[in-house]
Amino acid sequence: MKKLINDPSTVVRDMLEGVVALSPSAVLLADENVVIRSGLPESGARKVAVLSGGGSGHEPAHAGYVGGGMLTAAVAGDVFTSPSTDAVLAGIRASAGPAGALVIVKNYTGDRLNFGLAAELARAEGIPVEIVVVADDVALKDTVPAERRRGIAGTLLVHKLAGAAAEQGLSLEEVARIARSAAENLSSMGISLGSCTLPSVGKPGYVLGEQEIEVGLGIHGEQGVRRMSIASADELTALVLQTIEADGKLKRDDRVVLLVNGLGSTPPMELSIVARSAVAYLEGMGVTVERAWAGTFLSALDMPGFSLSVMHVDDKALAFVDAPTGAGAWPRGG
Amino acid sequence: MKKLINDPSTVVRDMLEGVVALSPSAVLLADENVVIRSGLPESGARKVAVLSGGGSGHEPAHAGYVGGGMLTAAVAGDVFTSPSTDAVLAGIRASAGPAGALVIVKNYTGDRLNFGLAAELARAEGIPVEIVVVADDVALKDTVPAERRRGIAGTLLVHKLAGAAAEQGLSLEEVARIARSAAENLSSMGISLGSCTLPSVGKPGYVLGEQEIEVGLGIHGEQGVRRMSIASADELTALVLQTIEADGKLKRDDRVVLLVNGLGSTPPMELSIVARSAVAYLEGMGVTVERAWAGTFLSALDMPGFSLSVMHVDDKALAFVDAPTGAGAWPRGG
Amino acid sequence: MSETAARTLARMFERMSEVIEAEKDHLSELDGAVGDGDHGITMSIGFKAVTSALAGLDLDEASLSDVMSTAASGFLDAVGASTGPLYATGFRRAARVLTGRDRLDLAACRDMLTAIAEGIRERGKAQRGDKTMLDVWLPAAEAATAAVAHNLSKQDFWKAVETAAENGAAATATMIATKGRAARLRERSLGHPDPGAASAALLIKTIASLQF
Amino acid sequence: MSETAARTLARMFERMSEVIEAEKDHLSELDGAVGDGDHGITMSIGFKAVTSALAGLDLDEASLSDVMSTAASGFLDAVGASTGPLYATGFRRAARVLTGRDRLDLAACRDMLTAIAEGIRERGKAQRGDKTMLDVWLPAAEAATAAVAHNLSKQDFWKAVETAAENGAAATATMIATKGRAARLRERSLGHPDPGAASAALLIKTIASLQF
Ligand SMILES: Nc1ncnc2c1ncn2[C@@H]1O[C@H](COP(=O)(O)OP(=O)(O)O)[C@@H](O)[C@H]1O
Ligand SMILES: Nc1ncnc2c1ncn2[C@@H]1O[C@H](COP(=O)(O)OP(=O)(O)O)[C@@H](O)[C@H]1O
Ligand SMILES: [Mg+2]
Ligand SMILES: [Mg+2]
Ligand SMILES: [Mg+2]
Ligand SMILES: [Mg+2]
Repeated sequence: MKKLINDPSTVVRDMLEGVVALSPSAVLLADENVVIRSGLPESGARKVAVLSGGGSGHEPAHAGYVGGGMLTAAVAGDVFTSPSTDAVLAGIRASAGPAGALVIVKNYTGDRLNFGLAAELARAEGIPVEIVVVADDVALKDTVPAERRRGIAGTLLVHKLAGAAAEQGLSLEEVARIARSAAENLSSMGISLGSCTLPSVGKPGYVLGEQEIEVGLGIHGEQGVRRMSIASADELTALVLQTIEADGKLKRDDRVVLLVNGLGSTPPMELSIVARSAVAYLEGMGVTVERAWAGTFLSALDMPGFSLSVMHVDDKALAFVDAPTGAGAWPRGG
Repeated sequence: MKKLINDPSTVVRDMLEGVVALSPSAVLLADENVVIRSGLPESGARKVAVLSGGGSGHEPAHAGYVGGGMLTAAVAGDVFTSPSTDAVLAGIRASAGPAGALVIVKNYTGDRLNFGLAAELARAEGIPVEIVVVADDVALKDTVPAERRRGIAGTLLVHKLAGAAAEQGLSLEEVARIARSAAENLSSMGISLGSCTLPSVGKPGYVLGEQEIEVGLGIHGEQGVRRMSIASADELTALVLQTIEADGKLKRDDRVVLLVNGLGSTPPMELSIVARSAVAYLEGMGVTVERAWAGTFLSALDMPGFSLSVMHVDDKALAFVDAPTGAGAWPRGG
Repeated sequence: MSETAARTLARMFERMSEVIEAEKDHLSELDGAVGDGDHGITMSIGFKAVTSALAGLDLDEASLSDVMSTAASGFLDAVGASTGPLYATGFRRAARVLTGRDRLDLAACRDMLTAIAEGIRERGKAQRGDKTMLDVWLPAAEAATAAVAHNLSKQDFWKAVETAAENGAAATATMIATKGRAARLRERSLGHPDPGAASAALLIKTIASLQF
Repeated sequence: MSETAARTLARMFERMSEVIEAEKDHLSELDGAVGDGDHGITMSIGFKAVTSALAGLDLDEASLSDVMSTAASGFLDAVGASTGPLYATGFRRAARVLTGRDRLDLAACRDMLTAIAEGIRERGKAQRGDKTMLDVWLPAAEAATAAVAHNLSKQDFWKAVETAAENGAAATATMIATKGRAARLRERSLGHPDPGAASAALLIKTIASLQF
């Protein structure tokens, strides 16, 4: 294993220290792996806090999205491991006031349980908390029921909408409604060209053949729906978008935003080529692509490959998408 | 070779089409691989145009830096091949008016010759053109004379300063002076954990051992100064910064900006860890890190590894660094 | 009397931690077949955290409920595996049901087992047959309820509870996982016992051996 | 007379293109040893571009200078290797020096060779001994100048030019590269001839064989 790290056991803390060293908009709690937006007003004057988090290894998620107009706090677990309830609770306490907190959770058991319990404990302390679970991965649509779909890269569109809504001073109820509606309007799916290597393990989780790719895998390297031979960017993009279409989530005259996400070691050249294919496919089927971004937004350590996320939008949602944010990892333009 | 592409022979055009499909701030010329800032005023009303470019494979450089306050145009050659004089000339013609153009060239023979001839032809057509050559790579400092150093990732800091100066409406002479001073205040050096694969070749240029890394290599995979065993992020960072120090370019009380650059397939987690090491090293030696960014800014296809760039700044230079830009790939915050 | 009961309960957690330590690798192995292979580690971390939290408690002054809620908070320090919030919630519910009580009689034990099972069910939203630790805690709690209703002796009470737990753990091998990580494997989980159920049976066996 | 000279010059470029085509792989091989292995390809693309640009020219109307400047523009269509702007600049200078002339006599040939060499020197900022194509063009131009000064016959003129070019190309094998990609290798380039010098010698040999 060749990785730019100091010690497998300190990667998460080292990484978070790096993130906040570079970001004027975020600070790191001394005793928990929790990154908080800097310069928050005192508790009583705070808007609704928007929190997210989960296992590490998905950088720039989630700490990179902390900043005005997006996340108020991000809670980081060990690599691919949910943060403890304590850490989540510390995050809620440090970022939320009487206006309450919205907690955005990707649909994994550990995350749901730890964020869920923390929310309950926070409520017992008098902090209003709402939870939104994101389950945007359509890959396993024929394999598992909808409520057991995984949460993947589209999650950060939910962060953006919720963060923008909170920044406007809306109530917790309203912010939660907007986040839930974003999560419902969201579909994602990934394709990997190889596995990823956990720092503490030192070798890849699985090995794909010279020409083999895995379709529909999860962001921790979980099994996808099938393996196949590498195909052109146009073909792979069509495969993903057709799956979303078949799930009933994409049709002529839809208005969408598109996220082309690199899984960790995909070069920008390839992401731009995929983006071109995806935009062309969508426009070809009569869908209006209102905004589109390509980059590494939610990774799976050093996995090569990409995911596409498509979210339906109306003018109101677009305004939240376009609202300014100080989060370092949110892309420009679109 | 597993790459997300359609055809090795169309990667550059496909990539550029993707870039402009996603960027409201840039358009692609129909008959040349030249990306131009959109919405330019008619020729007579234009500020000084700032152009750059070179071989492709360095994405998001250079097309990603086209936008208000940074590049007016980017000229893309084939992968790792200088663009033709014709293409550069087309870029100058399309972007510059009587106020003239500043052309920023990385120090490679092909680039110097093609951009240089294009500049001469443009001048013959009445367009004032100045050229700035960036040679920021200190890796070969003991091997080649200073004027033969290569241009690498620090180049985009020169883009930023020149672009910001041009946006202020400064004269060509002034913009060129600012860019030259930025180039002189700039030092960079890279370390790779592996080689890169040209789409048209299909296999890596060289193969490093399981634990082997190459110190000081170029962004086309050119030889570095030596191979060594992988070491910790702290150690590798120190190695790079010590080389810059030994070159006389870094000392107590200096004020610098820092660019932590991924070479193409380096995951964000690792870049943040390197950034933490670099900031700590610089601050430890009494250098003030005024701004710092980590990301994939100028890549070498799918090479794993990083480079550090350090540029000395004063308040005026910092103001140019902080000036707003519409370029999609310029990072937020810092 | 209160002193003794609180000490007894604290000793129960110490013994649990020892048993988990001894079976750590085996539990991780079971999790390797259907999950991510860390169940032994997460349980070990969790129960170590519990015992060290309890070490900070003045057991001469503490109530049964105090011990239980300290154990619950301790478990929350565990790395963020599924088991952390599940057991923490179970222990919290147990602390609630033990409030005001100072004797670990069979009725209290029944209520404690039931509270743990209910807490886990509530937190994890699993049902019986979902191939989780619930397939051990639920039947164990039901056996305890039936044993008290039939006025069984202490020995028979614990025998019934332990047997229910062991049967429940064994039965998970014939179930298809629908909760937790193993759920992604579905049919592939058939034939393998659930690691969380296995550790739950170990915990209950430990309680039974103390014959409160 | 102008017609014939322009046609002759256009034929020279055609022959050059043919020769480069035949030696393409060999040139790329030479470049593989010291550079990036594409010199055969870039020269081939360049001269194909020249001949196709010339095909669009009305040779009955065109001047010598027209042919040269069309060749120069054609070369600029070549992929962006070092050779593109070097030869384009050389041909532009030649076009300038041929302006107003309609005969390819030895003086014109001397001026043409000198202009090409000067253009390459000016553009590339290389010096003699830097292990580049200049180590062929410069001695060839000097030989032409001396030959005219000594009033040599047409045959001896071209013999002298060709020999100077061949010696220059051979000598690059003993030089250490300081310009272009090979410069990064420094000592490692010793013993290998320079590809750009080799192709330059081929081009000059082709001109010589036409015996203008
Ligand atoms: N929703 C749930 N309800 C009850 N128990 C569950 C649930 N999800 C998972 N479990 C239990 O958790 C066990 C796995 O625990 P562990 O390996 O420690 O955590 P993780 O799955 O996060 O790695 C499973 O074997 C199962 O018994
Ligand atoms: N500065 C220069 N001046 C003159 N000739 C040069 C210069 N740099 C390179 N060359 C010539 O160019 C040749 C390489 O050309 P080519 O392989 O086509 O381009 P590239 O080096 O861009 O791949 C070298 O062998 C050398 O003769
Ligand atoms: Mg597990
Ligand atoms: Mg786990
Ligand atoms: Mg070459
Ligand atoms: Mg080349």
